[in-house]
Amino acid sequence: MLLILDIMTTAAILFVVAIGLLAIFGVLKIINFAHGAWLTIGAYCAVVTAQLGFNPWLALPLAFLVGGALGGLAELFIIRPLYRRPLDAILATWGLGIVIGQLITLGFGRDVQFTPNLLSGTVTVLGTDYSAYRLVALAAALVIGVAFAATMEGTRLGLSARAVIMNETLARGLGIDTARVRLITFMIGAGLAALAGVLLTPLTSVDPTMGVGWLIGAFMLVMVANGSLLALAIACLLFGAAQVLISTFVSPILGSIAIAILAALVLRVSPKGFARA
Amino acid sequence: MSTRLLFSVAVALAAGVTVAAAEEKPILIGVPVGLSGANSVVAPSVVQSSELAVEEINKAGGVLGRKLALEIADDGSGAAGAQKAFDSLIYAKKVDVLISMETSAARNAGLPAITKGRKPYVYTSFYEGKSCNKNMFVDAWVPEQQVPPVVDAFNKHKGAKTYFLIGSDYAFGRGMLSFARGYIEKTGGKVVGEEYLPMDGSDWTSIISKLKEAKPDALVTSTAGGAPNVTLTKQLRGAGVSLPFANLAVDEGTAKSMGKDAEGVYLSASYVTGIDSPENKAFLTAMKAKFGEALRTPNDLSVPQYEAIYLYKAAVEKAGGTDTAKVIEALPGVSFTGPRGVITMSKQHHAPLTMYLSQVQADGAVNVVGTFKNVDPGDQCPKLN
Amino acid sequence: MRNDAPALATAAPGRWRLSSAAPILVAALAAAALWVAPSVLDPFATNVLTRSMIYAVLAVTVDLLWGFMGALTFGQAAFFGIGAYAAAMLLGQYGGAPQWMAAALGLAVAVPAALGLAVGWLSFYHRSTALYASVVSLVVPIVVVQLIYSGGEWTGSSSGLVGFDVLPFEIEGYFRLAAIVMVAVTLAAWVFARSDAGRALVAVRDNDARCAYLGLDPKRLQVVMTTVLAGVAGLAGFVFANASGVVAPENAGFLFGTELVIWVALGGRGTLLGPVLGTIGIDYLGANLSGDLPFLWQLLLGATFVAVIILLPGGLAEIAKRAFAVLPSKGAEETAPRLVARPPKPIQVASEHPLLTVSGLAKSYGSLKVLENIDLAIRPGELVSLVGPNGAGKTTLMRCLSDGTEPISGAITVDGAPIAGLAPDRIVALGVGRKFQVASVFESLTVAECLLLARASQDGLSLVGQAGTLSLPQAALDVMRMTGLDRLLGTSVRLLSHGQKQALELSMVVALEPRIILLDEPTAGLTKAERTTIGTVLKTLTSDLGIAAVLVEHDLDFVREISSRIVVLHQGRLVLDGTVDEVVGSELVKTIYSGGGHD
Amino acid sequence: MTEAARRLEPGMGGELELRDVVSGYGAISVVKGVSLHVGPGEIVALLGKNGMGKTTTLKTILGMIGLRGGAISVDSVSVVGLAPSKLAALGVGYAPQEQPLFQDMSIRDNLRLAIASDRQLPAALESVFGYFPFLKDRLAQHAGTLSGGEQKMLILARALMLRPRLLLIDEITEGLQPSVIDKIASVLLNERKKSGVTILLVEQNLDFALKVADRWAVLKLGQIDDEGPAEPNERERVLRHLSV
Repeated sequence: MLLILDIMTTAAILFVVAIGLLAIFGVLKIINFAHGAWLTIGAYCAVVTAQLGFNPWLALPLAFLVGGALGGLAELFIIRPLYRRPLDAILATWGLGIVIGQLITLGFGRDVQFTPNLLSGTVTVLGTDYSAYRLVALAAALVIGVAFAATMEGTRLGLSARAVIMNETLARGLGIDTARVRLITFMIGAGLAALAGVLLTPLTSVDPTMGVGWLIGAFMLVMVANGSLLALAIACLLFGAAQVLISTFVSPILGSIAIAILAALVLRVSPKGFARA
Repeated sequence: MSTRLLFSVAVALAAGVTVAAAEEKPILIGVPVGLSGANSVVAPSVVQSSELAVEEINKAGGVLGRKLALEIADDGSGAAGAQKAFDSLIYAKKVDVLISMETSAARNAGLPAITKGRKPYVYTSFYEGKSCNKNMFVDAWVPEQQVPPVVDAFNKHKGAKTYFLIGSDYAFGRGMLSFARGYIEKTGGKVVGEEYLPMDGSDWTSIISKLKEAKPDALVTSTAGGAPNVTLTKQLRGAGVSLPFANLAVDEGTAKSMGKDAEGVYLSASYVTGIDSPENKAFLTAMKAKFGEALRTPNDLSVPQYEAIYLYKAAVEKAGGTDTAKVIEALPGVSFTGPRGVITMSKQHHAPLTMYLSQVQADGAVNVVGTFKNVDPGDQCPKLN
Repeated sequence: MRNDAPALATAAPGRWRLSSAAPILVAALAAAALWVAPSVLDPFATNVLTRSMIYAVLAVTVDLLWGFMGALTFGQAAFFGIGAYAAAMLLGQYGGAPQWMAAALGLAVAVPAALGLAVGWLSFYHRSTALYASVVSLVVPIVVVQLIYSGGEWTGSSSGLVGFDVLPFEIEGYFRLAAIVMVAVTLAAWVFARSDAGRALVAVRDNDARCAYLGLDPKRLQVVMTTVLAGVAGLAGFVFANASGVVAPENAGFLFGTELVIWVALGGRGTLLGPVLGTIGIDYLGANLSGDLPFLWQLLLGATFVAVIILLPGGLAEIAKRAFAVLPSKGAEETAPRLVARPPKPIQVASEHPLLTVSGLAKSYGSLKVLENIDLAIRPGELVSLVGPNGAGKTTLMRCLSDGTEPISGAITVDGAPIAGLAPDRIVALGVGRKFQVASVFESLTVAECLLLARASQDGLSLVGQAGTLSLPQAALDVMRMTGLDRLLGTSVRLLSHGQKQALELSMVVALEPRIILLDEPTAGLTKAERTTIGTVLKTLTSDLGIAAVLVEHDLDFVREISSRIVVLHQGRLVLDGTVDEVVGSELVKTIYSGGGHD
Repeated sequence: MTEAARRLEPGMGGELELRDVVSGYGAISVVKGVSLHVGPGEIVALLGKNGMGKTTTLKTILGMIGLRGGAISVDSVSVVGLAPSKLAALGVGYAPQEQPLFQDMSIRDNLRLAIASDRQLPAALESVFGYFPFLKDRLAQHAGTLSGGEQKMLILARALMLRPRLLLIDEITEGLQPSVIDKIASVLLNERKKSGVTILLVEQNLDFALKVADRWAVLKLGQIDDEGPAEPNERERVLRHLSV
């Protein structure tokens, strides 16, 4: 039971962390290597919320807004000139991540920051004591996933975004303002990354480089998902399970690099990853 | 931007020149330290205690009539940065001695430079032990000094028979826990699990689940400082783990910043702020007076740094100058009574120390619960005497 | 052209020798300067520059892989680290006696090269993407660093290894060693990049499909480069381990890998000297500044990097290029080889034995059937035109004929050999040349270089030099003469007109000496005169040399004029196959073209 | 269907004017000086063989390919430099030829994409159901599941959703059965009668073009090679430009 809970919650956390990257990659075909920096920005929103004495849960909307706004600036000035140079976009966003990390360091210092717990303690699930917050993370993943899917399927923005994903030329020909769709998608993706940063605070330390460790895993998952939300969910479950199982039964060290290795192998066999259907 | 860059270059070059003009050249102490990277959290406190030591010594007339001066260089907390920092200090700044708290990787990266550059080096960070170089002395603890107080206390007061060990997969983490395993087994206990996560890993889920399934009497951890310490403690608390829990790698300041999550954690150190001695009180007062609001809490890394500067002063005075060979010869024989008590680096370039077992309280205070006098560092460098 | 040739031949050698000597001259000067440098420099600068020069070797390898070959890599750090660790572990174990030092050197090159081979094989395969190679290059350092951490006493874990025996040099000696290695590697890279084989790297980056359709195996080239450059990185690691006396996990890490990329990008990718100078400059500046301004330095570097990527993709070398035009750029004809005709292959006799057969071919994309039940046989000397309205499946048929990995049903044989499962380069080897609809050439190369590559599958490429002569089949020479390309040998393809590019591609395909030539709309967008030329060439090729040609064409005047046979496709089926007269007079064709003809 | 909604406002005839238009891709100019006038409510067929610049001309009008020379105006207003999204807002509808549908989207979503706001959706859907009733029951179905002919009708329906004043249609009849072609012809003629829409029709199907259009023009090597009124006796003359 413990194992199943571990797998489910690990997958959920991976999903929460990766979805912002997926949103951007799916529509813009750009890999945002500053994703880790946006996770960090989100976490520092939690720090600021705490410093201002607000309810810690308020950090969630704050991070989404701040992350989105900064994402908008990044899209306008850094991403937009690079749509035709996707490999360069990886590099430019990596550089942007360095800059953001240093700015946070200059602003807040290098120290690990204190954030209040969103929720502490354990609950009993089918006879197993389990971290309450990890279950919250599971719920958060479901809520974010459903909300994202609903946005994509139900709203005009989602419709336009799907049109851009499937066939940008046609979308443009039909009068969709694709530049605007890209901008808004990037803002949403960045906002989701910042949101994930807040959700991570009860689990990790908050410091200027906290995001980098999550970047590669998220990147690999998104590559395997190839822009599809459903495929991302599957990838998170499968790779999350692999990570937990290998960590439990073989070695946590091997488990921690399992996602990267498995993703590389999956992509070798099937370049579209899990997004076959 | 380019003008700013040029400006920075000019500043850097100028800094190298300014020292030249003093009437009697000061004795230069090089402090390579992790201003950026993993150690950057603790580095400012190390710099502060160095500044205090130099100020005090200079006020009291310096060393053999000469003033002391510091040269701080960022080692990036890693090997590549340390190489640059050591080169810069030894060859560009021409320091007389290096005294620093650093990561093991940075220390190792610096060793070839101090050998080639023929400088004395006092390493002031606790570490996993057994690093030997004829130019290097250590005034901080090694596993042989730090682990026994914890295990003995758990044995005696908590009746702990089974232990679970968790660490980061790096030299310090592995070194501490492998010594701990040996000591636990030697004293009749049993290790029921020993797990490691990569240094930059942040997901302890599986390890914590294994811990819960193993149901040990006590938990001993030794992670990398900073982030891994915090993530592990947060996740342990999140999972409701409330065993006797000793953290071999946490300093007082980090424990405090973790807030409620750190409550009840045991730590074993050669320095805690709560040491009740006139030297410590004087030290803390002087630090507060000098740095006021900007004061970083003194800790088990910054205090050895402070004392090391005094030890170097004593060695120079004994040697009658800063000549490297003579200073190295003098260093094992000198001692200094500082906040941690009497410090002498007399045992194979290492120092017997008084160790304090303490526990984090609900309000973040760290209370001493046990004192262990003159703990011997054991055989660290049998070839050096 | 025969008149121009002597002029070319006499004019070229003088300038040419000078320009090919340039790298050696620069290298000799650099080596001499660096040999003297340690006696002038203070020990700090000497030490820092020693490491910078070792890093510069890595920058050269990154530049070859990324700047020239187009594969963005973060993995060179891993190979460097492995080389350094291999040397350090061996020297730590056995000491620094000469035989062990030699063994350490061998190991430091061989182990990374072996891993490089594996990584290359994983990264580059038929239809692999550039992004996938980058993904793998990210995974490699992560895995390697993890192995180092887990290596316990073997690798020293996080603390790295220190105290192993090293070469008995003083710091000046290491400086000179690093300098020699750097100059040698840079020189080798420079010579290689300018050599004919080096141009193949650029060709792979520009257009790897065209490489495959020239019978070259671009993936193998990429794997070989990955392997060799992993070995070079390992060599740099060996020097590093000796010069610094310590190796640490971060030397192998992903972050170091990104740093290398940053240096190369700032210096100017694809220029070799740019990355070398960029690396030395930035690393040296960093050593001076980062100690005092750790965060500000990172901030400046990061911001500069972002700005350079966006605004100045060519890096600082581009500024230098624009301002002084100092970096060697090839002027027209400066390095163009002399054209010579090669003896013709024996003429294929027009026979009844078909060269190309298609039987029962069908292909569909999902539920959409693009081709159905196609039967076709083509004999030597035939010039068959494939016509039909849009969407009839003509281009798809061409693709099926030239790429055996296309999923199809039915069978295709070339000279009796089934092509199922064969990648394009293997089919080229069977004697099939393909010209694409949109001229598929190498934009970054010159006309002569494109043609050299077209001959490479048969004549090979020089690894060090540039061929002085370009020996082409007479037919290819004819195409070039008729289109005026023979006077543009040294011209960059980028500067050619649309029609010239089409002619160049045709020349390249003809230069392959194929037995069957597939042409997809060779006259699209050409002027009347150009089309007449192409028509003449095609007629000559088929009637005089016995080559079979299959032509997709919309210009029906042109088709009428040159074809020996016309095949009409409509909605994926072959509806008519006959002589020009039969097809032109057919009512069915008129119906098809006026919009009818449905079942 | 609401007749009132379809009535044109005065002066919005959808008149299209191309003067010496040059455009192309990369180094190549495909359209090399095309001048063409389509009057308000007129239907003009642009004919020609493959690669002669027909589709490029349409894409240039839509702003999807940059104009290199000349002028383009709709109702005497220059549309040069306008993003495609602005053109749609001006009432220019487009039925593309290559990859014309979002195959993995529902029919409803395909139709939705043609209009800017979902508020107009019910009315716009009603109006196209009038022409293509089969769409009504299959709104939730993926476009990719439709037959070739149905897909073409969906493309046209989508272009009509906008209630355009100018409609650009690219080879709508390609690969269709005669019955479907007839259906499309009648829809176009009907729509013109009702709303006075102006249509530029790129075609290879001569019979269809002559049936629907008022005038024809043949494009050859990026230039207008020949033009004339769309009358049955012109058939042989045009066919010479198009066939073997």
